[in-house]
Amino acid sequence: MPQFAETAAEAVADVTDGATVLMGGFGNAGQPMELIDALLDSGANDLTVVNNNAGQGDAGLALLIKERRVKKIICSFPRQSDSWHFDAAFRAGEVELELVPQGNLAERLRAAGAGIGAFFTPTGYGTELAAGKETREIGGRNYVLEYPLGGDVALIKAMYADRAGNLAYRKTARNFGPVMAAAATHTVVQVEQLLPTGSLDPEAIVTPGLYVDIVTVIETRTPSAAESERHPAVRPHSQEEGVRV
Amino acid sequence: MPQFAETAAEAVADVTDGATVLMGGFGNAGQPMELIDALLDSGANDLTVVNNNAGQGDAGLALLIKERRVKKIICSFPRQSDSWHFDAAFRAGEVELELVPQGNLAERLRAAGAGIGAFFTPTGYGTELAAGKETREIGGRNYVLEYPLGGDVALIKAMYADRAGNLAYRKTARNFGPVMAAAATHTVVQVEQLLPTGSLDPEAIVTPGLYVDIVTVIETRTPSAAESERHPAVRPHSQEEGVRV
Amino acid sequence: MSLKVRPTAARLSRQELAQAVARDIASGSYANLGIGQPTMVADYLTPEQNVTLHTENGMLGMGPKAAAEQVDADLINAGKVPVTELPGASYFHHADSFAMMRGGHLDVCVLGAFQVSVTGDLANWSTGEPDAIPAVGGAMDLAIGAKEVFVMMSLFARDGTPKLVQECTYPVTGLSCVTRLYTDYGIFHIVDDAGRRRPQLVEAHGLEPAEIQERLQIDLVGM
Amino acid sequence: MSLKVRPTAARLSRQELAQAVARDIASGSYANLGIGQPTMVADYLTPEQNVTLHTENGMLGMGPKAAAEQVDADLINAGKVPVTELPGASYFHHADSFAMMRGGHLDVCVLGAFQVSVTGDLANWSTGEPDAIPAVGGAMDLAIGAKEVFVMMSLFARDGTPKLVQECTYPVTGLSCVTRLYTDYGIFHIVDDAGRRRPQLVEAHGLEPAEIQERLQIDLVGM
Repeated sequence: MPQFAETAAEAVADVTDGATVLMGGFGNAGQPMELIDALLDSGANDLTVVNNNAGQGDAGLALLIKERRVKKIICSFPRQSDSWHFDAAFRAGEVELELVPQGNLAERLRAAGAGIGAFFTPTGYGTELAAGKETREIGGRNYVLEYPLGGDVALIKAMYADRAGNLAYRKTARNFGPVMAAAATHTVVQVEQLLPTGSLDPEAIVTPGLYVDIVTVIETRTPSAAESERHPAVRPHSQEEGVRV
Repeated sequence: MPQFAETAAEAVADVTDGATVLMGGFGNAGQPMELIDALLDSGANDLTVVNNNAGQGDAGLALLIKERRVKKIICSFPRQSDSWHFDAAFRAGEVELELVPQGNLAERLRAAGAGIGAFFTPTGYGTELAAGKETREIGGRNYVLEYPLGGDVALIKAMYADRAGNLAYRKTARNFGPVMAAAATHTVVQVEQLLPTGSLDPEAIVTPGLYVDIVTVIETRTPSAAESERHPAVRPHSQEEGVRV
Repeated sequence: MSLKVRPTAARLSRQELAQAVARDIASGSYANLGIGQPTMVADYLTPEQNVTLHTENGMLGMGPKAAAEQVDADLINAGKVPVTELPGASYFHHADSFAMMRGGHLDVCVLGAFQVSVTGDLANWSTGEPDAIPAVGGAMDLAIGAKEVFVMMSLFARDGTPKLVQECTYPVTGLSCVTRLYTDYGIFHIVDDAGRRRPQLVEAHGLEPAEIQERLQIDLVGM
Repeated sequence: MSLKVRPTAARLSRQELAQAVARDIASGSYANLGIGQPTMVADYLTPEQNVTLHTENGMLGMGPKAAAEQVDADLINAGKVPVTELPGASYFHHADSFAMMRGGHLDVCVLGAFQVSVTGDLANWSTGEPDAIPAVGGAMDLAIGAKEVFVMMSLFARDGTPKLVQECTYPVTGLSCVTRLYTDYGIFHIVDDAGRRRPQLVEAHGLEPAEIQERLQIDLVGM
């Protein structure tokens, strides 16, 4: 059963120095910006961060890197037009990079959540990113052995949670949320709206509550945008009763 | 893009002798009974069947086995109080059995659909069902290497399809449907109702249409039961326009 | 560590055993109750415990068995019995359901057994008879698929031979997986004893601890 | 097999190249258009082709780029550009999205490239410069993740060196994965030629086939 935090600061208070932190989001979609900001404020240090990118602009993960709080980043696409804080830290040798093809990143997270010990993937075979890795030919195709990628903590963003911790996402903001929630020992979620248990339809829940440890409500959309929309996971009439923590 | 078959017979007409057929369902929930009956009528022979069980009573898969049309069955739980046709065929040495723990069965199907070459699973380690299989200790835990299980054809059942082949299921009838749809070269689905494209909500679709090759409509629920129910995947008012093939 | 275990007067009935298991499931747990005797545990869980039940055929938040007028062919448990849905439930497919178990996300799984070994090996899927038709279902996944694996069984077979044994003679379902064993004559925790897993008797019913140890012919921790 | 390829007068513009690729995507296909030049292909797909677009960040049925008033921060493509949703669309998470690719369920994937080898090796993720910050994204997954992999690129680099090469000198993205190569001067299919993959020129633009072969310094099938 999840706990409910009043603030983002409270939600990330248990992240310790040295933790491996899985951060959801692809671009800004699904990025738990307020939780990452709270992590910055928390002072947690020596972090290993797993994200698709390595921070953009002067916000969120980019600031964690700027402050040299990230010792290692595991991602698929660090280089962006506005990834200057990562670029500087990397060139200075002050952050370690593990570059992983995006689909292998997603599958390694999935394996961690699903209790798979390792898996053979065709992605990356014969490339620099598979250098030194175990390979095998199976059924005439070549594969690379990849290992699970779990985290101590996941920081993710969803659209709705109910009191049982069940989550529903919105459009392409779903991205890494469901696999990271399952891959982390401790999953912290920021949601736009918290609803009573029973408000989310069991057929349309994407992340069941057993993967969720802490929920905090942070409205980032205008209330009218959130409320005018019919999301299939929300049962009719349950939204008016939406509670705020 | 899926094709639409007028009848179950037409839907399974392409199943050839010697095919590996993935059959959805757990107990009667999600079992594509009418497609299996049509397969019986089709005369297809020397089949390898993947299902959770090995037929029950005097219907569906049990009759295929009774008629000795199944040369091999890959399943987790063949022995049931009413699996007499399998029991007889097995004791007579007329059907081969590959017994797979249920979670390994699901994961092997998933691996086939996801392009994974093989995976290490803890399930079954140290047991008779892992005898002769490759094992490995990873991170202090023991695992067995298991291979993907794909099919030439999947026969599954869903609640709704739209014209783009997107599927939504109902309650625990979802079970093996989504993984089998992805694991087969050719996926045949029987649905209760076919709706215009756009009627199923993109957030609540479980099997995207690219996994579906043939759809046929077979009503097995009373229309009132199907229509009185609000399923979150069906957008409001789209059901009245429901088309029948 | 030595524990003074005082026996109750009589061995536990099947109902009392289910009650004892239910009592030991921590509040707020996610649990899977296996087919057969473990299913009875649900009857003794209190609403205050707020336990969420998983069924491996694709559901969390399973409710009680369906009454006649509630029966829905699309809503069954792993034993293929019609059940109900509680608020907060969710549905998912088989691969996701077993990923949830294999990934260690369930707090506890309760299973029946033919035999349990002193190190927590479990034998519950096959009696190994040569002419029997084998069937395993989800037994091997359940055995390794929870943070805690509780087993319920009678401590002795009908012929009086112990079912808590030095080494399983029936085909095993999983190795070193059982964490607690609930039996009519006593409750055992399989604990780490100087680097080796061994059973500790924590409750005795109808027999003195010394009698239990003598009849079992195995070493119990602290005795 | 020998093909008479008659060249057109001028090499193809970027628009004409996108049009040629669009024309060759079979009706009813599921396709992924990579970031950059391949994105332009969408502009030339006709409604009659009924092509469904996949974006690896979790969507099938992606529509055109969002107009200003349609922009939704939660609805973007793999290039992080706001897009729209078409009827019949569906959303899924990253592991499901890449499973869809890796599992070979997409009919075609269109990618840009630095180099393609005669056997269809693809180099498009890194120039191998020692001080460059590496980034791969979904390139390696896309390279191996469709039944057909179409590559769009100029046939020659700015300095005139061929980009269809005997062996890639840039770091590879995937081996033997390219099935067709669309360039300004010609379109090539990588075909099986007596057990060995080799390019076959199927269209020439602005250069005679013999000139193309000479400038490339590689063997083309049937020439």
